[in-house]
Amino acid sequence: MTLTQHPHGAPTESPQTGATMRELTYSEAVREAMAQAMADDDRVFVLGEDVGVYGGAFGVTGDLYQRFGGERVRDTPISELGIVGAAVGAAVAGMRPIVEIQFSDFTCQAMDQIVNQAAKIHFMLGGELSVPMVLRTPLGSGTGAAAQHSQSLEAWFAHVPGLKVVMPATPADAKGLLLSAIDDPNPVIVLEHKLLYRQSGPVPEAAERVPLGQSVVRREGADLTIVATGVMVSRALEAAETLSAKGIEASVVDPRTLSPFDADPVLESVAHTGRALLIQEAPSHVGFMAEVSARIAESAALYRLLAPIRRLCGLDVPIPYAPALEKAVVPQVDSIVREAHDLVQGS
Amino acid sequence: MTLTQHPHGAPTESPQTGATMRELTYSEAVREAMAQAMADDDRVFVLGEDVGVYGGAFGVTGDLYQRFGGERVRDTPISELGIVGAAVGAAVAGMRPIVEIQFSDFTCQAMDQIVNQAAKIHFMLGGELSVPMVLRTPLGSGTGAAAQHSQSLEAWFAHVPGLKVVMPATPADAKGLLLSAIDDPNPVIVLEHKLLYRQSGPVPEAAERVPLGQSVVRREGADLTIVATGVMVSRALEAAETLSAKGIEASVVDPRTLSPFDADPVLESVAHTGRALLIQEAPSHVGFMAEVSARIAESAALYRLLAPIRRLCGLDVPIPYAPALEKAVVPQVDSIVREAHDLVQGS
Amino acid sequence: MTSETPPRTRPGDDPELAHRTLESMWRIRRFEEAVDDLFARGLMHGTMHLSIGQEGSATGACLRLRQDDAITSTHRGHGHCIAKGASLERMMAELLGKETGYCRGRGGSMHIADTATGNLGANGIVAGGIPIAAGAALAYQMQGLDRVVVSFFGDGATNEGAFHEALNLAAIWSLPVIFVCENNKYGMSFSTEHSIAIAHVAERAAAYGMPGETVDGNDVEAVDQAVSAAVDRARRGDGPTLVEAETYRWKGHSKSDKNLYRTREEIAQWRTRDPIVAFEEAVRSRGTLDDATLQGIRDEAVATIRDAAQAANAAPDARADDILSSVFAEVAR
Amino acid sequence: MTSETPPRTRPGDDPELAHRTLESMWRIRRFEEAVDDLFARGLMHGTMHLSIGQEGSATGACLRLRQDDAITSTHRGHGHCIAKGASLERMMAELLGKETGYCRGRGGSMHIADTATGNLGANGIVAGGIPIAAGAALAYQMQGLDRVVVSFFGDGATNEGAFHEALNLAAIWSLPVIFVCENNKYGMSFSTEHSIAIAHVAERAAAYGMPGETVDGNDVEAVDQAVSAAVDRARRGDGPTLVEAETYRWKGHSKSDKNLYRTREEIAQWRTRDPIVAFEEAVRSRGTLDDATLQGIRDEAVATIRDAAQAANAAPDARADDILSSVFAEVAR
Ligand SMILES: Cc1ncc(C[n+]2csc(CCOP(=O)(O)OP(=O)(O)O)c2C)c(N)n1
Ligand SMILES: Cc1ncc(C[n+]2csc(CCOP(=O)(O)OP(=O)(O)O)c2C)c(N)n1
Ligand SMILES: [Mg+2]
Ligand SMILES: [Mg+2]
Repeated sequence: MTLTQHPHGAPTESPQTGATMRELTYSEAVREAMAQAMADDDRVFVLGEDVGVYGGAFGVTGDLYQRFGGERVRDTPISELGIVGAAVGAAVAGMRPIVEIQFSDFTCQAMDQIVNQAAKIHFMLGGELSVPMVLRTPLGSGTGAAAQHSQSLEAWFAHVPGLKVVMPATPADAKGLLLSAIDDPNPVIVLEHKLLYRQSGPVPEAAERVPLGQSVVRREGADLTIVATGVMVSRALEAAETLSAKGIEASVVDPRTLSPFDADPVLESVAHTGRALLIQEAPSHVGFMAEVSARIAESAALYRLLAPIRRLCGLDVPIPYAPALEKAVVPQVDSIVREAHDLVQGS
Repeated sequence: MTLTQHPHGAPTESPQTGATMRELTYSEAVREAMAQAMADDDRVFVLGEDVGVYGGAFGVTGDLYQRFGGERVRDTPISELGIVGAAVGAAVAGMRPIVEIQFSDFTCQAMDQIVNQAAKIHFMLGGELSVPMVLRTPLGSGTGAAAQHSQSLEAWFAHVPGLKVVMPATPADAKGLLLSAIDDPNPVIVLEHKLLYRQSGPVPEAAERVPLGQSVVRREGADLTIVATGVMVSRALEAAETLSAKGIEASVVDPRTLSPFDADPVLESVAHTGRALLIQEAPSHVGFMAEVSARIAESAALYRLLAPIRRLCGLDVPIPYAPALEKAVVPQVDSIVREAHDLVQGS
Repeated sequence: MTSETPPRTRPGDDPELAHRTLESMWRIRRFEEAVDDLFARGLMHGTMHLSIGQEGSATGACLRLRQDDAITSTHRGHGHCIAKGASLERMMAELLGKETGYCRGRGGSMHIADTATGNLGANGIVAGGIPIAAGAALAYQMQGLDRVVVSFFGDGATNEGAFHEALNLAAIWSLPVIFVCENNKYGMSFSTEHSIAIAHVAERAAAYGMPGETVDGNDVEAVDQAVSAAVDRARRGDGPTLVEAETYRWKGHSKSDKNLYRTREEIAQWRTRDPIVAFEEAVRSRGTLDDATLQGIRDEAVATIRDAAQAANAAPDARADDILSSVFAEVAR
Repeated sequence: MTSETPPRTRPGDDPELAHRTLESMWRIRRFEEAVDDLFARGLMHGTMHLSIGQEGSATGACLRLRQDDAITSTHRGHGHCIAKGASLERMMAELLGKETGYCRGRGGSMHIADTATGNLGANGIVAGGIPIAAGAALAYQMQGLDRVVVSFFGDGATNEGAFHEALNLAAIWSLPVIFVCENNKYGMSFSTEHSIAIAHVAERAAAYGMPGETVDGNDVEAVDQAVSAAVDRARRGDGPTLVEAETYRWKGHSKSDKNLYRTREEIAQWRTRDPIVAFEEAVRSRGTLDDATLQGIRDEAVATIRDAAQAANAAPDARADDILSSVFAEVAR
């Protein structure tokens, strides 16, 4: 089967370099990436609200304050626009800031500095300056924090030329993609899903980079191609096992980087399976999966489709508070199984 | 042909009600809508930077200040977040504010109040309050104002549940859609293209509403379906005439409202022509036309496609300053003609 | 600055006012304790921000507001909500995700609004309610009403651009709004000693040409005097005021707080400045209310909260069936 | 506030300084006139924001900065750019959309930066450069350098949240940054009499616990004294300062301005307070420079601008072929 030869086919869970792996949680992996980058490079520092002694709203910065001090793990006032602006200024002046925004919903406060400044400075100034900064922020629902603390805004960032956007789905990618983001001379938005922070998985001890702009095939199956991002990747893989028991084999592709987006693994898989199920937590309308669908529909894979492309996304509603409602508005393992089943049986 | 029977088929340029029409420019039409709404309803008022004696950055509010006074045509400090927040507060307290933001790029400053407050209040508060406000703002390139004054961010707003989003392409729609937006008990984002402000067309004298959520077929042709928004509608129609001379007949569909989006006219037209060319000024990646493509690809129209769906969008770059560069990065009439020609000949 | 109006009867000197003041403070205290307990027992989900220790500022600021005056509140909003007169049962029902809750289970703790009592809503966004308060005040001014708006926010919120832009708008349009900053010394873990380079948040009023005053937020009478004077000014059309009420939250910022950024001693010291105990002592020593009455108020608070919690618990869970139709208000016209 | 350092030689007392000061002001004046003319003749596209009348604040603030000190500028940034020493030819080339322009024709008037002279960029976003200036100052502080940053912005910009958040950050971290507000009385059409409820923008410094000073922006020596004192403080590690330079723009806000919001008289009155004429008179009366030298400086400015415009005109137009590869900086590592 062609997919196994595909460069993207190599599962990232196993180390390219044979380096030692340990089980770490997703947030430990993020913290380790920041620690190794700070140890390697004096220009790297972290700033954000309560990233210091508090250890971060989700505990991600943890003990970095004790290890690197308050200068390099810098608590800030509640001033998202000012914080991101300060990071932009520090970046153009030679530093490598990593900004943490407590909830991705609050990037709304900082949009001017992210979109009108950071994303455009290199281009707009004819290359005179560049903005090597990283903005890390948790997204998604599932914590009962309601509409202002649960959004998934990845589609916005991916739509902005000049920003690179990653959405790590595993602890290993959380570390490897963040290290690449810190190396990158451009602004990179790293979107971490809250529900992943406590998930664990094998993570290389060494500071191994996972290159930006490479999708990965997490599972191979001949009956349909599932494309999923963030927390939906693990839900899709879980659903794939259930489907397998029913005799349906799904490929699962994780884009990992939303911009620049590596569409080839998706197109090759869909050309092979003839069926595409696109899954995101964000509301369906004008979300990232619309782009994935459009890439398929403008490619030769279109001719291999055995059924219309399906999207299984969040409902077009704000995230509600009550647990049952909150679950009901975003894809869950069982709804993925149902949708995949319909797609395969229905065609 | 089925399309002529389609309710959306009726061209809005001719008055539904036989009311008197006059030639007005797009900005005169917008102003007339605001004037008629303010005359009808004391709750309606306008606020924004330089909307008063200056008449608005693009002259759209014009003489409203002289006609309605500084209370109801209210100049504000340069405080986009505060202005939109004040509009949200005024709306929940019984007024019908119309906010003008000088350039849609500056909605970045106000995103929190637009997205985390206005869009979510009605839902989040269980219907306890609602936010009947209108936010008018010009978008697009073509004026040599460079990257921070030329963006087209409609995809962001359309992705946000709780916002209604319109993009009027003609003077008549500029008036009719704005009147509907002012009537609406929900926040409505009205995106006006700068290059349209000086275009004229027939506009009903009466305060005729154009309903939100209805796409319109602006031209009918059997060979391909062009879907275009904003300034691209007139470019598409111009291109269609050139194509017609070459024996290629294009249908042109204008969504008008991006959210809620009325996809049926698009799907029916594509089912009929078998070819879809989707045109927007905004960068291609994760833009609104990706959604249009996805709607086609998940519908039965997919089976009628004679060729892959094509998107002709802005390049994924910030808008440059130099005239030649600025033109080169967004679709122009000739590139539309070329693309349509390839699409039809190539299949 | 000092208020232009003669000091009015102190709440502690008037039996009826004293009764209402204590009732409000005890209900807030007991409500928050009940919520704390429900979370500890895993019966409530999401997060919570308790205002135990801050009952004086919420109660003092709302004490003499008219029902048709409005407030905007914060993530730490239970106290404001109760002080303005909201239904404890509907509040509790909301926190429990019930259909009978203020938001029908859609909003939870950070999004309770109550039009009946003029509460324009709590807010999950720090400083998010401040421009909204200015806008509501603008509406009342344009409508020719003499209603005022009280906007609550914390010390941390004063570092947001929204605070700056909203206060400036209120000042240049002399809007009938009172900005009440509950300075509890911390924005989450970040102390005001580090987050601002001035001694008092109230000094920021000068940047907008509006009066600013700092009062002891744990002295409910001081809060009442300052806010009431500001309300009079606002109603007269003399514009906004910034009132800073210095107080302290006894509990962590939210359930995830380990209190690493402050000392046990500091917390213990502030607990000795309990706004409720202080006011009870004042009314007792002044002979305004006797022990029996005080005990009665305490008992009533316990019973009311218990009943509210029971009734809320018995209510049906929030319904998901109409969730898609809940996003937009229906088009009338 | 007054500066802690003894007043330094006035630029008008020292021939070399006086020469540089006048050269800078005349070059700004002539450059802006040339741009105005190119627009009028339809040879330039986009929009423009001229700083004619404001040469004193740009020149006075940059006069004694080191080349490795940085500035952030605004939409009205030609003067800042020239005062900091940028190439007039590359500036003009940029405005004409040439490949040899500072931004290779990608940015135009509102986006010129020049790393060689420490100009971190003009900005099309009002107040957009202020947090960036704070961040650059943070970088220098962390790098242990004694470089300072001067951030230019207008009166209208002080009503943006970005101003508030950036000044607060600079204050709490005592960053080496000088905030220079060029108060030209209007934000586009909106007068400071309406946009702020205080007499002087400099009063806003108090909200951050930083020194604030208002000076006559058309007195280049006064601007120099105030900014130089602030620079010394910043270099010493004593933190930021807000300097307000009161000035006036003779021309409309941009090419679309009909000047409906101000009177001919007001404009005429301010034209009598020409910062260049005033400084020329000072140096002449003090005998620092003679008429011949003054005339020489004027002639040189005319010639330099003419030559810059001619050279720029002759340069090739900006290239579109590599536009897609211009979005991202190349990944080194
Ligand atoms: C815009 C924004 N930034 C950050 C947060 C996260 N957050 C919630 S409460 C809080 C602290 C607020 O401090 P303060 O304003 O003093 O209110 P307090 O919690 O002390 O009552 C923070 C940082 C938020 N909800 N909104
Ligand atoms: C965030 C933002 N809002 C509005 C504008 C439009 N605009 C450009 S310049 C200007 C006036 C700025 O006034 P001021 O800060 O006093 O500077 P000046 O033009 O007087 O030099 C406005 C409103 C903008 N560019 N950016
Ligand atoms: Mg606080
Ligand atoms: Mg100005």
